[in-house]
Amino acid sequence: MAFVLVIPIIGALCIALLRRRPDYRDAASVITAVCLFGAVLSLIAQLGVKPFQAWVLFELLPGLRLAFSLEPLGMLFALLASGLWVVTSIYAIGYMRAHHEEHQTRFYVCFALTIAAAMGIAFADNLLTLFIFYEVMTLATYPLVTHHGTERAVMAGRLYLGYLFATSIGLLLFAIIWTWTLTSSLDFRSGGILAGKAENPTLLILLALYAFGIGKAALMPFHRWLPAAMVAPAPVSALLHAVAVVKAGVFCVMKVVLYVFGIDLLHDTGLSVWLMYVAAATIVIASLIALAQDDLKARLAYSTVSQLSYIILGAALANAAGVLGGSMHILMHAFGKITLFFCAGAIAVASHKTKVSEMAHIGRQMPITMSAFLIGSLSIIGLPPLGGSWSKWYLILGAVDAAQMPLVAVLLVSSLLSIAYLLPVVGRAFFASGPEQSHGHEIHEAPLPCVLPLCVTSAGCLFLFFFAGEVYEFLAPLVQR
Amino acid sequence: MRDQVILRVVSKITAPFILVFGFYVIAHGELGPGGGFQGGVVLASAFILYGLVFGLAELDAIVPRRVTDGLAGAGVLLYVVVGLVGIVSGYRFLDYTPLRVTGSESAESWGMTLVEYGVGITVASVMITVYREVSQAGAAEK
Amino acid sequence: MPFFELYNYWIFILLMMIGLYTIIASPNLVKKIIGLSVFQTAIFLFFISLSKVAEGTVPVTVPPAEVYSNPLPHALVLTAIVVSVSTMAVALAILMNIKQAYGTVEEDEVDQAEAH
Amino acid sequence: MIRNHLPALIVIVPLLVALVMPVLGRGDKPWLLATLASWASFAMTIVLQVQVSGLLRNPAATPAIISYPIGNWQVPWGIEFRVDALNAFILLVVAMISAVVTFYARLSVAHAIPPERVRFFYSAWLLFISGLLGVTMSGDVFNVYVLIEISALASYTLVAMGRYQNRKALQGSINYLVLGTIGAGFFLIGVGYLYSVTGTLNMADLSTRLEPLHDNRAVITAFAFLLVGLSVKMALFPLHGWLPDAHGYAPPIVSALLSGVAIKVGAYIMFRLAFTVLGVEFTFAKLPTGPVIWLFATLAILVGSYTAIQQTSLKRLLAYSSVAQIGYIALGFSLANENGLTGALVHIFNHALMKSGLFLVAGIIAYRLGESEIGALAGLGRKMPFTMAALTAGGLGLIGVPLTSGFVSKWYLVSGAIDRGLFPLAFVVLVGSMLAVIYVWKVVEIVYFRPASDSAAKVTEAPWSLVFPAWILVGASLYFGIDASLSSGLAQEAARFLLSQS
Repeated sequence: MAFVLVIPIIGALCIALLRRRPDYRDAASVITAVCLFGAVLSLIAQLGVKPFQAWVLFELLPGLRLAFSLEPLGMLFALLASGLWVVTSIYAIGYMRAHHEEHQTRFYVCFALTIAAAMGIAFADNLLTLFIFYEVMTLATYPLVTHHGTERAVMAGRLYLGYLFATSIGLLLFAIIWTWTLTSSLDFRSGGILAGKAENPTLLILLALYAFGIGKAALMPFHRWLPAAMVAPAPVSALLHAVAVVKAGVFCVMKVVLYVFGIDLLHDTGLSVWLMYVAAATIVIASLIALAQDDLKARLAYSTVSQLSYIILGAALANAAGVLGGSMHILMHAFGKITLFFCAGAIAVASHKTKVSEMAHIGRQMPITMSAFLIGSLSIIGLPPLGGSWSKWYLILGAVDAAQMPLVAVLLVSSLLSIAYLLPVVGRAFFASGPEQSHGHEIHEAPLPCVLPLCVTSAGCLFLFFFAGEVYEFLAPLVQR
Repeated sequence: MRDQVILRVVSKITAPFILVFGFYVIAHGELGPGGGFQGGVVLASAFILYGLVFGLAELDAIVPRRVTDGLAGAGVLLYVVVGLVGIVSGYRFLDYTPLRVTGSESAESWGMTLVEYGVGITVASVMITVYREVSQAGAAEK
Repeated sequence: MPFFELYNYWIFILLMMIGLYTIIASPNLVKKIIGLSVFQTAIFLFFISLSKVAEGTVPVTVPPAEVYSNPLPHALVLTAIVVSVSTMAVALAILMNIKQAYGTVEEDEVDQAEAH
Repeated sequence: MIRNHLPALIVIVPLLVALVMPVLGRGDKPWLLATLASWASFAMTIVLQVQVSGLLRNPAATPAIISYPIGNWQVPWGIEFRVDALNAFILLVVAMISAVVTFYARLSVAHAIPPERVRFFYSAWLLFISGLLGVTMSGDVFNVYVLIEISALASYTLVAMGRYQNRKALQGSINYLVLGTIGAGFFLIGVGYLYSVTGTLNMADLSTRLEPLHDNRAVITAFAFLLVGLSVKMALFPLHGWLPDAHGYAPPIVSALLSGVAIKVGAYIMFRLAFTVLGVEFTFAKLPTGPVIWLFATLAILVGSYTAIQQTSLKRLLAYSSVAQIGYIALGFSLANENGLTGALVHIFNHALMKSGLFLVAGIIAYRLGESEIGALAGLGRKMPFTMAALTAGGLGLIGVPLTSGFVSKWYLVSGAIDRGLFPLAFVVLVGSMLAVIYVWKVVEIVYFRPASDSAAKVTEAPWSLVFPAWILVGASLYFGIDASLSSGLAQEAARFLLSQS
């Protein structure tokens, strides 16, 4: 268990020490990623064998421990973050070198620290640990967002910190301390700790504080930081702002719903109905905004905002199908969205184009990249035979179970909307007749370290369609009564 | 004011009496109205009067800066040492018991007298210093 | 008439207000310090007037008198006077430095000099 | 022998050394002696803390009370030093911060003050420290006044010594003097009223004699005067006007002690009077002290933080931040329940570490750059990595990021507010943290993300004798954020003691 936390930190140290030798440094980054993935995989064996004893690092105050434990959802998140880190670090090497970025050491160090924070969040045994690593993650990603050091990057950094700190300190911490005073416990327990400890208005306020306080889940109106963070280099957007950071957010919401409130409590009291509709509104509105974005990364960012709310919706439904669908969507969306971001980065590397309107004709010049983009898009939209179709299927099932027909409609409409904002990119790239090459230099595929990862992840999308059953089995203990 | 004969003569005559009165007030402190604070101020007034009439240079000649600076510390030091004697000889801080005069009913302890002298010395030298600093700055103005 | 019986409080508050008014209203720092001194003296008067016992005499008599004023507040005031004198000394020393640094002890002129 | 005389010796040692200072010559001797004296005091406070605290000897034991009658005059006629769970804790804070800051002082003072004045500086410095230590232990309200004024007088001169760097220090000092004296005067009037109804000045004696007198108008008047007087001394909004100039222009080490410790001692006297002398019943049930302080504490937190955001000088920014932090302490005080009081007391401890550490960092910057404008810090993140890391770590503590000690205090304060059902106040604490994010990040952003100016290009890391003490404080503030059992345990013990007093 300790390995999982220590490996990325050691990796960060090695990267810092090797700053004078870029080749070794980049190798260290990849090796750390592989080791971490191995360590996380080895933990699967311990899952479910016996009731896992929480590993207590230290006690902050009596009853307030920094402790870690294993459970399926956290395992899924850890696997996802560490697995995709391997791919991303290879991609990052290609991207950063091709772009001749400065401060590469700082970049890799912060990257490793962010992953360490993600591991902390994934295995957190209580709300305090979760909160601490949540804040560490905010701090560790800040230098990545402001990486370019330009005025725009600094402004985006302020927005990023402002939103995330304001929500986490003002609302989330408030909710945590309130929970503490109500229950004298912050541990994650199956079935929740709040049941019987508080009455309806209090619970309702608490749920709102948690849902909005976890700003990383980008529930509207606290979503502005995510599009702003797109000034960061593409690998950051890919791994962090499509996978680690935002998924940490929805993962936290999921954890709170499952282990602090307990789905029975939410289901029986109908507390979370309003949350379903906020999530549904976010899904639709963010999709509409995405339609209007010309910058490819901004369009993807709003798509992320919309897709995250699917997961929150799943949590808010508070029934088996909803929770499982939401949890699966963490995985499915991660593979789809990281592919899209990889593609956006590859396009930027190869052609220095970032706007959708400029991308006419590019499909012929970069066929592999754009094919991967198509696969990723279809997975996000939710068409078989790609992973995304399963999670959407379960979400719709959940909505039907909860007898919320309007939500079923929302899910279907948003799929149509995502077709409308994703597929035109592909269509334009392949079929629109682009301008003749004016600069005289031909656009080719991006370098191999960039192309390889996006092939892997798009293959992953396909693969997940066929192995969704295993994922379902893996997550099933979450909702066992 | 150096040319004012009356002032010069009167101040020279009165200065010793002021000093004696100052010491009287200090020494009488433990039994009657008086004590280190008042006595110290009276002592200082003799010097300040001298300084007013004869000028700063003359005052510096009879009590140099170093002396007042040192005495200001020394007075409080005396106070603290008396206090520490209490501790060293096994009583409380500032306990006068070890310094009690034996064989005399009316006399209070040496401790109290010493403390009063300490306070008096400090107050006197601080008052002289204050006067000196202020008048020096005034002289610099002109 | 209780209103005048407690005249010592009235006088002390009046003096205190005069002191405070001077501190607030006067732009001259020396006058402010004088105001401060008046303010402190008012408090000493308050303490002294507390200790007066009707028909009481000086507490130091041998043998002790039947009715005598409380000597403790006098001792307290004495200490407080020493504190106030020290405050005055420090204040004047700072004022001398201000005069040296700015060439004035008028607060508005000091502010003006700082604004440039 | 020494064990029984600790309360007296803790004050006497620095006092004695202060007196011999003027005799010493130039050079490092005054500093060396001052450091020895302050560390001796610190060592003795640790021993005293162990003697008093039940927590350190045996978790089940109740805290002891040590009374030391000066001159062996019988209490309540004589004057006593009285050490219990509350002031042993405050004493520890005062002595600890003074010891570390004095250790740091050598180069900083040599840089800020002309050599012929250095010994006088240390003399006033030690008087200041011994005054603060004395106030903390005094069990007699009049003595509190005298000792507050001794330390305040020393601090006026210390602030004025900032004139060698910036003549504005003189203005700051005279304003501080006028307001400080008025505050002390109000305190003295309050003492006078209490004396007029009870005829005693001893705190323990006062509390028993005041019990039947809670409806007496003189007592209520006394409380009003005491509260206002102490609010000036602890710079509670809106009586904080003197603080930014005094703390902003004083020599850096003086600011460190003023901001870290001196205002906390004022706060301590407030705790002492409200809980042990007048009693919770009188202060919070009979009089509307709670709501009044809630209002001012809220305003202090919001206005202080907001004004800090607008500052362009690092030291003034830190000074305004202190105004806000005093608001937190007052807030915890006014909650008057166990969590709230623990939060306030542990914040006294934690904030002392953080703020003194930050002022020491400001001193390092002044030592290297000769100024403390925030703009001048551009790009120093690479030139002075250790100093700037300390700045960042201390700043994170002010925000209250988890794993820094600021988080622990805010945790208790918010729980205290929620325990009382005062959700808006809990929210205010958190809003204060968000504002702190802005003013801290404003500095951090410039330090790390703005290219260095030409003048800063040659700057190198400061000598270790400056960086190391700053890191002791900042490091301690981080340590007590990770393992808060000691700091919050002692604070909790003190809070329970306070609540058991009525």
